[in-house]
Amino acid sequence: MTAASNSQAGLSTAGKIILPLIAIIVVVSVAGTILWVTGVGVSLAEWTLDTGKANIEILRFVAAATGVLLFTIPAAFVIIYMELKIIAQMNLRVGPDRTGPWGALASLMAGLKVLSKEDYTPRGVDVPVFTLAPAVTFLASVLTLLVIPFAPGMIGYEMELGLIYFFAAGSLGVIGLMMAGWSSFNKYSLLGGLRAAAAVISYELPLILGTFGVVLLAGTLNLGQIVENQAGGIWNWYAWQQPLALGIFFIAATAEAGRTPFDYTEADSELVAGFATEYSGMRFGFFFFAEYVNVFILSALTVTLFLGGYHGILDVDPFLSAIGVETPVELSNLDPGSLGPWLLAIPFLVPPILTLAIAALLWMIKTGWGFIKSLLVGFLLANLLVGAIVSIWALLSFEALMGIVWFMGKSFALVGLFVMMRGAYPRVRIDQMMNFAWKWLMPAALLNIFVTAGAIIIVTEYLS
Amino acid sequence: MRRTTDRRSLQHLDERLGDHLVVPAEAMGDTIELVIAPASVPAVMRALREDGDLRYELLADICGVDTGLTMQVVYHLWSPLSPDWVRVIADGLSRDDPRVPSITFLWPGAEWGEREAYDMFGIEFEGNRDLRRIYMPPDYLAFPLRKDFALADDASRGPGEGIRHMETPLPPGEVRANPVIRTSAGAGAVLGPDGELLALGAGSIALPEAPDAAEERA
Amino acid sequence: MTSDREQVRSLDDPEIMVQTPATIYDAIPPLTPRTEREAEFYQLEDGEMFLNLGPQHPSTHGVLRVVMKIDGERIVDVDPVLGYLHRGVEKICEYGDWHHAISNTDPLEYAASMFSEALPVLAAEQLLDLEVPRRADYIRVLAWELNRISSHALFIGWLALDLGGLTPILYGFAERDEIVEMLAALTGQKLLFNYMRIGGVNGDLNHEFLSRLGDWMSRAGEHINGQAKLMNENEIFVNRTKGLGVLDRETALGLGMSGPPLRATGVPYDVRRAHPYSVYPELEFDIPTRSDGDSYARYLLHIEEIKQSLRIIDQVLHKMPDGPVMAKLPRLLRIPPNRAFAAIESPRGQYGVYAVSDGSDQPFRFRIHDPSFFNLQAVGSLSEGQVLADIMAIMASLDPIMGGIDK
Amino acid sequence: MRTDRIPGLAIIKGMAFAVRQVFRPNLTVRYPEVVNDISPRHRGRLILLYDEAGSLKCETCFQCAQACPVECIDMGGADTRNRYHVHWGAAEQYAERREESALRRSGRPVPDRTFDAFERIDLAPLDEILAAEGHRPRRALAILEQTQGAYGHLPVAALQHIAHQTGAGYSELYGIATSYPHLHFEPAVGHIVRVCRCTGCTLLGGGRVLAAFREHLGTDVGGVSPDGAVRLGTTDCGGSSSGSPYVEVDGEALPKSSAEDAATIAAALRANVPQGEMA
Repeated sequence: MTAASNSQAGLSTAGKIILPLIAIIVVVSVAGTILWVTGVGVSLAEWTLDTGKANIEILRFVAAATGVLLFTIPAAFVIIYMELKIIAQMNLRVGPDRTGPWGALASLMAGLKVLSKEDYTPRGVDVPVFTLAPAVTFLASVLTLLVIPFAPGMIGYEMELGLIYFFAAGSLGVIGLMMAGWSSFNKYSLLGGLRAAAAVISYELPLILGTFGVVLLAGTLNLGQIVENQAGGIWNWYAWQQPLALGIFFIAATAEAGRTPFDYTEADSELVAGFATEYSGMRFGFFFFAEYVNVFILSALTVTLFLGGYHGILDVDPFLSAIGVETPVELSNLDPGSLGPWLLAIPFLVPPILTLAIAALLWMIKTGWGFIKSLLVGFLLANLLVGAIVSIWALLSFEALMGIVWFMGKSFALVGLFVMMRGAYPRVRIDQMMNFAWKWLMPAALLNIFVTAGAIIIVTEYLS
Repeated sequence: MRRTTDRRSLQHLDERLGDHLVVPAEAMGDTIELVIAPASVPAVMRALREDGDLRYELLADICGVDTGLTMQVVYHLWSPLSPDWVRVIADGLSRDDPRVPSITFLWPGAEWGEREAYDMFGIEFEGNRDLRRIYMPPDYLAFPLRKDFALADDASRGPGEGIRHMETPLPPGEVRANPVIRTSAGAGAVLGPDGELLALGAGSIALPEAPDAAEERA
Repeated sequence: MTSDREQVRSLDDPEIMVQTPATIYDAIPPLTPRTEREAEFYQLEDGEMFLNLGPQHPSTHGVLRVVMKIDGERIVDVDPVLGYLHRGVEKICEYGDWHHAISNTDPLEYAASMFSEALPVLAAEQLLDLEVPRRADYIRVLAWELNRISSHALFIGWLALDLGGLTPILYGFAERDEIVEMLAALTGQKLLFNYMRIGGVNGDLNHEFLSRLGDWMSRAGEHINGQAKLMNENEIFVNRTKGLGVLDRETALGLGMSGPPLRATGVPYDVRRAHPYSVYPELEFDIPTRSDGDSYARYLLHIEEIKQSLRIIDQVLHKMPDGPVMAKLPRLLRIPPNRAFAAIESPRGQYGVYAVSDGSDQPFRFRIHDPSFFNLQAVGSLSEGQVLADIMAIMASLDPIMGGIDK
Repeated sequence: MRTDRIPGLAIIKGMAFAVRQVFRPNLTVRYPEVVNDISPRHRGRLILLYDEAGSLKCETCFQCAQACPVECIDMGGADTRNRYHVHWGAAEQYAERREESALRRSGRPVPDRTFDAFERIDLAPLDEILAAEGHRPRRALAILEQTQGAYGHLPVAALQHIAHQTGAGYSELYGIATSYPHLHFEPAVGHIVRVCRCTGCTLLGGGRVLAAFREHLGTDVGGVSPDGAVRLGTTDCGGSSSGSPYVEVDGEALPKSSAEDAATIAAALRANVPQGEMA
C-alpha cells in the first residue's frame, strides 16, 4: 500500500522547509550582485522611484488599506477579550484566566483554534457563494476604517465624501450575511439571512438620518474636517448640540452591528446560530471577527461625529505654554541644555525609580511573585515603557500621540458600553424591533434634522 | 392516611350515577372509587363534570392498566368542593381489542394521555382526533406496558420470585416458550396454556367482572 | 398477542442504513398519515414550510422535537414529537421492588428530584396505610421547599436565557448551587438526592447541613432578587413576555394543566392545599394566583412562590419535633393488594402516581403523572399565529422538563 | 395602535445593577488550585478497593451490577485465562439483549429479536479468525480486515458475532468498520478504484483524474458504475504521491496516472481485463 517515495519525500519536514529557502536566498543574492555590478540595478531602482512618485496616491491608498486591515486584527482580539472579561464580571464569574496573565491571550487562543479547525463545506451547499460570504462581510466592515481620522495626521484616506463612503462600504456587510444565509442548505440560516436583510435596511435609514444633524452643523462630509470643528474643550463637541441625534445614532448602531438587544441575525436561542449555522473553522472566524470589528467601527464613528474624535477633553496648549513648553512640541526645538544639572539625573535616576515603582506594584497586587521576580519583571516593563514613549514621541509630534490616546480611549469606552449591554439585556423580538425603528427612530431623526436646519437658519439670518 | 371525611359526596355520587355503577361507590382512604363499564364512560364523565354540586372539573390523571385478565382505563378527578380524589375505573375491556370512548370532547388535554395509553397498551379511544404513538417510533409493533410483553433481558426479572434461581442455558436459537405472566389474579393463580384464567390465586386484586364481560367470557 | 415479526424493518435497523444511501435530494417519503390530525398537519399551502425545532436545539429544555409549519416567521401549526428520552421507567419499575422504584423515578424531574423520588414513597405509605414519624415529615417538607426554591431559580434563569439575557441564568445557578450544596451535606448527592425512603428519610439532620442552612437563611433569595431587579420592569423583557401565550381558565382546566401555568389563570389549585398531605395542613402559607395567565404572570408567580417557600422553611425550622426519622419496616417489603393515587405539588405542578400492588414485593402497575407532560400540550394551541421567537418564550414560561415528560 | 413605550428608566436601572455586580467578589471556585470541601456524607465517589496485598478486591462477580436499581453499572472483566470475555451492560430499551454471564459461567446469549432479520452466515471461518486473534478487542481492526478477506465484505451478523465473542460493543465495531475506506459492508463488486484527494495530489491534478473517472464510470464517489463492475472511492495517499496523483485499483497503486489514462483504466476495468494489461 505504501507508494514509492522519491528523494524529496525522504527529507524530514524541517528539511522540506529549509531546502527551498536556501535555494531562494542563493538565487536572490547572486541576481542582486550581478544587477548591482552591471549598473542595471541602479537604473531599475530609479525607475521604480519615479513611477512611485508619479502615482503616490495609489501607493498611499494601498498602504493605508493594508495598515487598516492589519490594525483590525489586534483590535478585534482586544474587543473579544473585553467582552469575555466584562460579561464574566457582570455574571459574578472570573472569566478566562488560564492563558496568559489574567487570561489576556484567551482571544488569541480562540483565533488560533478557529484557524486550526477544518472549514467543512456541507453537501448541497452553493459552494462559490458559501465560500465568498465571509470575505464580503469581513472586507465590507474593515474597509470602512479607511476614512476614520485616528490622529491629526493619521487618516487612512482623506476623502471629501468620507461619511458617504463609510455608509456605502458598511452596508455591503449585509449582502455577505444574506449570501451566507441563502447559500448554506439550512432553513435556520435562511431565516437568519432574511432577518438580516429586513432589519438592517430598516435601521440603516435612522443611522444615516441621525448623522444629518452633524453634517448640517459641520457643513462638510469630510470626517477629518468634522473632527477639526470640534477642537477645543469638551463643550464644543457635537454631542451637546445634537443630543437626540446621538441617541438615535447609538441605538441604530447597536442594531447595525447586530448586538443585543437587537441580536436578531445570530439569535442563538432561536435560530441556533443564525446565518453562521453551517460555518466552521476560519470561515466562521471571519464572521466572528467581522461582528467585533463592526462594533469597533461604529463606536469609532460615534466618537468621530459626536464626541470630538481625537480631541481631548481640555485643550492642553494653554497650560503647556504656561509652564514654558511652547506647542506643538517638536523634538527638534526641545533644547536639552536648558535642563542644566538635571540633564545628568535623567539617565541615572529615571530607570531605577521606574523599575522600583513597577516592581512594588507587581509585588503588592498579590500576584504571588517573590520580590526578586517582580523586580526583574518590573525592570523589563520599565524599559519597555520608556522605549515606547520615547519612540512614539520621536516618530510623531506631541499632539499626534495625545490624539491616538484620546481616540482609542473614547472608542474602547463605547465598545465597553456595547459589551455591557450584551451582558444585561434580553433580546427584542424582530417585529417589535422593526416597529420601533419605523415608528420611533425615523420620526425622531427627521424631527432632529428639521430642528437643526431651522436653528441654523435662525442663527445665520437673524442673529449674526 | 386520611379517611374520607365527607360522606355527603359519597351518597350523592351513588344516587346520581347509580345505574352506571357496576359496584356501589366505595371510599378507599382519601379516594372515592367508581367502577363503570366502558360504554358508560362519556355519560359518567359528563355528569361528574357538569353537575352543579359535583363539579369535578380538574382531570388529575388518565391512564391504562393491564390486569393480565382485562384492560382498564382509570381516570382521577378533583373538584374544588371536596379535597378527595374520585377514581373512575372503566373495567372489562377485552385484551385482544380494548376499546373505550374518548373523553377529549370534555377535556381536550386528555388527548396526549390517551395517546400514551394507546402507545403503551393498544387501547383504542374512539373519538380521539390524533390517536398515534407518542413515545415509541412510529413503526414499533409491540405495546410495551402490556403484561405479556416480557422484557427479553433476563436480568430485569425482578427479585420478586424469591431467590434468583440459576438460569438453565437454552440451546441456541431457542426462545423461552411461555414467559412468566404476572396477573392481578394473585400469585399461584392457575392459567391456561394461552394465559386465560382458570382459578384465582391468594390475594388476588382481580376486580369483580363487569356484567357484560362475564357473559362474553361464558 | 404481539404480531410475529415478518420482514418489517425498524427504522434504526443498521441494515437499512447500509443498503440504501439516501442522497441529499430525494426526500424520504413521509409516513402515510395515520390520523385525521396528522393528515391535516402534513398539508402544505403555498409559502409554508416545515421547520424542525429539532431534538437537538439550544432552547428545548431537553430532547424535544417540535415540527413547526411556518409561513415566513409566523407559525401556522405546531406538532410536538416526544419519545426521544423515553426510558420505559414505568415498565422497569414493575420489574424492580418498591425500593428500586425510588431510584428509578429519581431522574424523572431532574431539576427538582426531591419531588420525583417522593412519589413511590408516598404511594407505598398510602398503600400500606403507614404512619410516618413526624420528624421525618418535617424534614421532608424542609427538603421539598429548598428544592422548590432552587428549581424556581433555574426557571427564571432559563426564561431569561431563552429571551437572550446572559446574566440572570448565572444568578439562578449561583442561588441553586448554594441550596444544592446544602442538600448535598444532608443527603450526600447534588442533583439526584435519593434521600427519601419508604417510611421516612435516609438520614437525620446533621450539623454541617444546619450550619450552612443557618448562614444561607440570612441572605436567602439574594441572587433571585438580583434576577428580579434585572428583569421585572425591564421594558425589553416585559414587552417580550406580557400578553404572550395568554391562557384563560377554561382552556387551562380543559388541558389538564396544573402548577404555576394553571394558577396564573386564577385557579387556586395547589395540591398542598387542595389535597393536603404530609404536615402541610399545620403550616400556614398562601397560594399566590394571578388572573391574566400570560408568560409575564407565570414569571411573577414563580417569584412569589419563592417567598412562600421561605415562609414555610422558617415555620418548619421552628416547629421541628425530635424523634426517629424512619418507621419500622420489614426487610422484604410485600404490600398487600391495594390501589392508591398519591400526588405532590412539584415546582411544575401536580406530580402524581397511581400505584397498584398485588401482594408481591414488585409494583403491579406504577403509573406516573407528570405535570409538564400536560402543560406542554398548551404549546400547540398557544403558538398559532405567533412569531418564531415567541415559541421559545412560551415554552420557557411553561417550564417543561423532558426527563419527566418522556418518562 | 400598540405603541412601544420608549425604553425608560428601568433599562438604565437594570444596567446600573449589572455594572454594580462587577465590583462584587466572584463566586467561581478555581478548581485545580482551590478544591471545594466535600461533605462527609458525600455518596458520589465510585472507588475500586484494593486489599492489603495491593491487588484489586473486585473479582467481577457482577453482584453490584445486578443489584443496581437503575442499572447504571457497566462492567467488563477478564477471567483467569486473561481473555476479555465477560461483560455486563445496562439493558437498553424494552427488547434489547444483554449477555447473561453471571458468576463467570459462559451462558448462552439470550436470542435477540432485533438481529433476527439478517441472513444467517456460516460462522466457522470467523471463529478461526477470532481464535487466531485470541478474542482480544484491541485486535478489532485486524479481525475486521481478515473477516472481509474471508467473506468478501463485512456482514452485519459477523459484526454481531465478533461483538459477542470479544466483548467489544457492536457500535464500537461499527464505528471502526465505517471509518476505514477499505472496509465495506456491501457485498464485493468487481473492482474498486480509489483516487487520493489530499492537497498534494489535488495540486498535481487529482481533481481532473477524479472528474475523468466520474465521467467514464458514470457514477459519483462512493457509487457503483451502472453495469455494477467498478466502484469509485477515495483514499488518502499519506503524502507519498510523488509527481502524479495517487490512484489505486483494488489495493495496488498505479504509477504515473493522469486524466487521459483514467479513461483507459475505466474502460479496461469495465471489460474486466485483469490488472496486468493496463497501461
